[in-house]
Amino acid sequence: MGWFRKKEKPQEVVTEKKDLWTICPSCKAHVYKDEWDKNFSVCPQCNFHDKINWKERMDILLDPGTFREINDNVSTADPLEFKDSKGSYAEKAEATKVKTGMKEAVITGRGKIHGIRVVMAVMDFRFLGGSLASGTGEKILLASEYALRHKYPYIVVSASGGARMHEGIISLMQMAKTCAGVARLKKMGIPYISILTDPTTGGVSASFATMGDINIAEPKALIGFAGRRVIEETIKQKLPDDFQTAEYVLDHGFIDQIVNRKEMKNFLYKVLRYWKAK
Amino acid sequence: MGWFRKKEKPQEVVTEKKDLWTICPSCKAHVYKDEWDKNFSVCPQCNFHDKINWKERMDILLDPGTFREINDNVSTADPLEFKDSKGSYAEKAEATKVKTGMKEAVITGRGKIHGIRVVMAVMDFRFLGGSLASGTGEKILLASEYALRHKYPYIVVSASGGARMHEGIISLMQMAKTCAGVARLKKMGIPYISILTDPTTGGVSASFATMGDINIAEPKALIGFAGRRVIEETIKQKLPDDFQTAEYVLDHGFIDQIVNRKEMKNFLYKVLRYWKAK
Amino acid sequence: MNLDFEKNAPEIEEKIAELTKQKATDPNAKVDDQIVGLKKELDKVLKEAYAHLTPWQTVQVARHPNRPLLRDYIAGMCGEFIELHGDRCFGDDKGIIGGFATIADSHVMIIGHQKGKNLEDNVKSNFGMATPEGYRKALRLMKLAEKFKIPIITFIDTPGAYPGADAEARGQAEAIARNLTEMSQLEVPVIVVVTGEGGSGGALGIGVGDVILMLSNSVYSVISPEGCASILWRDGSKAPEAAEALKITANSLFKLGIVDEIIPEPIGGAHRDYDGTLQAVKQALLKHLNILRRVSERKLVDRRFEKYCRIGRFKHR
Amino acid sequence: MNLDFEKNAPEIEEKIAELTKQKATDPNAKVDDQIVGLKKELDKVLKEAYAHLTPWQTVQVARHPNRPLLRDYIAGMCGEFIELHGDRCFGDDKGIIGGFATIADSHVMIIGHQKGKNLEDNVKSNFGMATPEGYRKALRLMKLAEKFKIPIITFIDTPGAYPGADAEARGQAEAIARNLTEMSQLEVPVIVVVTGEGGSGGALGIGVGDVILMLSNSVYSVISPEGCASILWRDGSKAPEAAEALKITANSLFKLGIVDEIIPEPIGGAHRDYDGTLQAVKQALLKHLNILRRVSERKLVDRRFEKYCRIGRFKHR
Ligand SMILES: [Zn+2]
Ligand SMILES: [Zn+2]
Repeated sequence: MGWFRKKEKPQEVVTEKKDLWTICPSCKAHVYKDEWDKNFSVCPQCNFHDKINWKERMDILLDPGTFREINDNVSTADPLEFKDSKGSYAEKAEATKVKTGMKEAVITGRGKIHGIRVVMAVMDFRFLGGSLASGTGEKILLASEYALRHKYPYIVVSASGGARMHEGIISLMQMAKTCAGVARLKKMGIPYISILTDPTTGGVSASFATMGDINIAEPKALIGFAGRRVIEETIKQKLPDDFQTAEYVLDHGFIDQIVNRKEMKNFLYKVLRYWKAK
Repeated sequence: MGWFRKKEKPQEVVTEKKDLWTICPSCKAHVYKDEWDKNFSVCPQCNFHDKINWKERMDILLDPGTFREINDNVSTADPLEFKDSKGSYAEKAEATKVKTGMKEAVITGRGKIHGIRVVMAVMDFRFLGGSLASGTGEKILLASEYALRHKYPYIVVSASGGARMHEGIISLMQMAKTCAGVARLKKMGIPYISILTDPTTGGVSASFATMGDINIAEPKALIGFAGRRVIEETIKQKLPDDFQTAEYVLDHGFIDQIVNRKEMKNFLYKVLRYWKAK
Repeated sequence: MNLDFEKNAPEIEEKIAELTKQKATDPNAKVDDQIVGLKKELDKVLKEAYAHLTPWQTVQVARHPNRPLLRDYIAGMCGEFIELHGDRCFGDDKGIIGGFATIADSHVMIIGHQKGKNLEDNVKSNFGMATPEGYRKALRLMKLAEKFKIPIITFIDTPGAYPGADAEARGQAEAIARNLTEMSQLEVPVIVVVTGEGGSGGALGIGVGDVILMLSNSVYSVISPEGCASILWRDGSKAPEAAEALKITANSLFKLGIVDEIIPEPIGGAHRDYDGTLQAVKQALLKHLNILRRVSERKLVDRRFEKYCRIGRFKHR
Repeated sequence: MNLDFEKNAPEIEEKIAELTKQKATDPNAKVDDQIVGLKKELDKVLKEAYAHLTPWQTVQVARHPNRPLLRDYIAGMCGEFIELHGDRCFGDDKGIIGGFATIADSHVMIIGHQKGKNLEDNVKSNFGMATPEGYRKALRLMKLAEKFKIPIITFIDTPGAYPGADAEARGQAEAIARNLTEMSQLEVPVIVVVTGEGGSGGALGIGVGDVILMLSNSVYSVISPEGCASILWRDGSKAPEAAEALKITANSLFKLGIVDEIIPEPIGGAHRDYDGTLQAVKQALLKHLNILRRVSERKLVDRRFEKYCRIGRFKHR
């Protein structure tokens, strides 16, 4: 399992050489870092699925060496020249780019799953909370158009808090733009599979992420439209713990299956073999 | 209003010449028969919509003299040679035919609504409770095919307790058959308007009657799938009075509007003018 | 559950089980001949008992609690089953399940009613009575199959659609009607198998297809015999008479032109021999998949329409 | 509700009303000149006040409780309105209404958010915050319009989609996403008018169209200024700053290429002159209906797709 690069895994900052343990954020179990990594950042004790970055995701899902990035030139834009109390969006975006080595919150490309050609878009929560903005929307759309042209199935892995405020209305409109891409896949009979990981909320849940021919979620992933606090203020009531979990959303009919991370690739492979329309 | 023939109105059996009153089954008001009739068998006191026969319905909805019946040769069949404790279905059907002057529980034909050509199917509750059976299904399907061929809007007025047991599985299959006709109208862009009158339940509510591009109901009409008693036995609870009324069904999203009988023709006319696809 | 028309079959079965157990503990026990003899006798008794079932007796067999259920068929017939959940609107009914499945080399979408084997499962699935969510999930999966261009196989085994107040509120009628409408236009083959109870609109709601198959001891009816008896005979106990009059057995329905093929059950009924039943169903499905595979999309839809047009079309003057 | 930037306008209005009343009771009262003078003054004050509204002031106008609501537009603009109810699945939301309507000679489908004028109506319509049923009803009506081949006009005026637990349970996210997806493929013209608050996904859920119009004092934003301020400024009272930064006014959105045309409101805002506002909206709609009528179905869909593709497409190295 040589596909890890430690520097891309901020939740496991190695402070000292002898810091060999990861503490599970969910069950507090102490797990050997090595074991944690080999288990795809899933807690072997309680099956907690930790966030992972785009590279780790691609490595888990795609056949080794088959990933080819597309549209890697698309980067953040600053159409509003947005500034808040803490400074400018441009600076913030720049810092994020340096920190993550990414230009936007999603990486797109083609690759193979047990030999089946697919187009993949993987969101990365490290990049401004995986937020949907001009660059993100553009890449997700361009990838769906690429899938359409080549008649490859399209798979999107979401991890996002929603639309990026800093690009204002432009961010909002990416919801319509990405869905317009999905609509074209539907019309032409190209499979579109959506994988919802922790978290998939706001403008991303309310656009492409819930529109899969098949929607798959990782266990316990937070999935919902409005934020828990906003809802609690609206209904003047505490929400149950399982509210907006993948399990809750499955129960309410919006998810086809909850699939463990280590079984995800095989699941995709199995499902894609049913597509006979090519 | 010369379109009434008393003999077709069994709920107003004239026992003596001086029996000039109708007692409203709902509010018990005494209403002059003449007024009752002029008001389309709707109680002027409480707006109770009494059942009416096919001829009265056609007269209310179609321009005078425009109705031309189609497929009037289709009659009841007895594919099961059905007998129950009270005798044979064949005899029962024969008696019903004599009593109603109809051959089946629906009359179909073409006509005009303020000049707009339409195809109409009107169910008549007097004929074995307006039940859906081979002949009913056949006529409703043939009328939809007629509408399809001529590109005329199709309007069905339902009044039915559901499928007719005496024709067994053949009756059940008329649900699929009539819906197949509706599907072809949908596909070809021909408007299909469903009018649900009291009662529209069972196999009729679960087939063509709820599939209108526009579903209209008469006030207080009973509309539902399962019978009240069956449901109460299932949930071990009394149901509220308004359960399965048109108003209840409107509230639950399955009816576009509740329209008074006397406004129905104008409503249809107004709606049909929006169809520009011809 | 004992069926009285099976006569002494249960006793013979018990005796065989006893002797088999004896043999297992004492390999030298001289019981082989006796077992062979008893098995022959059992076959004879069952053959006789099942040769002339009345419609009402057939209803008892069709409802037998040990009869194979959809998950049994899937487990025995399918190389894999990828269950897919949810109607994308309100919920995930347990009374209708579905998903991708393989049968031999064929990739298909399987959808069907799922009764429970025990009370707990039956509560979850409303004893196989589906809610609107079930029918809407079914339709969603059918549309998915259509997009993926794979055949659809539906399994029918339900007392009827769930008659609850909430199911009414959420449009039980609309959900079934929508399915009838949309299924008539599906551009992939649809094979329907009635494996147990075909209960009225609740059955038909996933039962519009190109080919309708029926297990020999299953039934399919516009209304339950009990319901019909209590309305037309004004006496629920006349269900046997109603069952007879309604013509609900596979043979009657075949004669009426509703059922295209009867799948014979093993001697003594499906509940006695899962493997035999599953294999028979599997072979029938593979045969019809193979036939329908060769029909164009356009022709499938046209033929299906004509098939339903013909039902209840009689000569009139 | 008084808007502080309107300065002494309310007082002048009060005085005019007083004098008008006086004149009504005593036709000989010598007040005509005074009224004319006051009206001139009022115009001047209002013109000045509205000439340079800050974005946050614009938000106040957009949310003004006396601003015309969808039913006002319909009553004033449409020869007839045939309201159509229900999502055919679960319910009939009062937060989004719709139906057939005529505007001059045009037959159209009108769909839009409906806030309430009083508390009772607002409770019914969740203050114009739609539930999943609202979005699903909207989509059903759009599909109906597509079948009937008539243009669709949507009116946007919502603080956002309803953030209730039940709305989440029934798929608020899915309902909005479905609309975005389906609206992009509608084969009839879709004109969107933002008349008041364009609140995020709740607005966009009925806001995908060929032409986006906006009243001059309306706003449209990815998040409410208050929400943005409390997240990015960590202080809800910085809403005016957030409103500025988010570029949510008609002018800003026009410059950003999101809005195709700004409909100027009468002097002093839409809440001061219903008739002037309605007529302005009506004329703009008729103009665009006339233009879009000439575009083929195929081209409509292609152009709409390209329109949304271009939004947020910037040159990169
Ligand atoms: Zn753990
Ligand atoms: Zn009355």
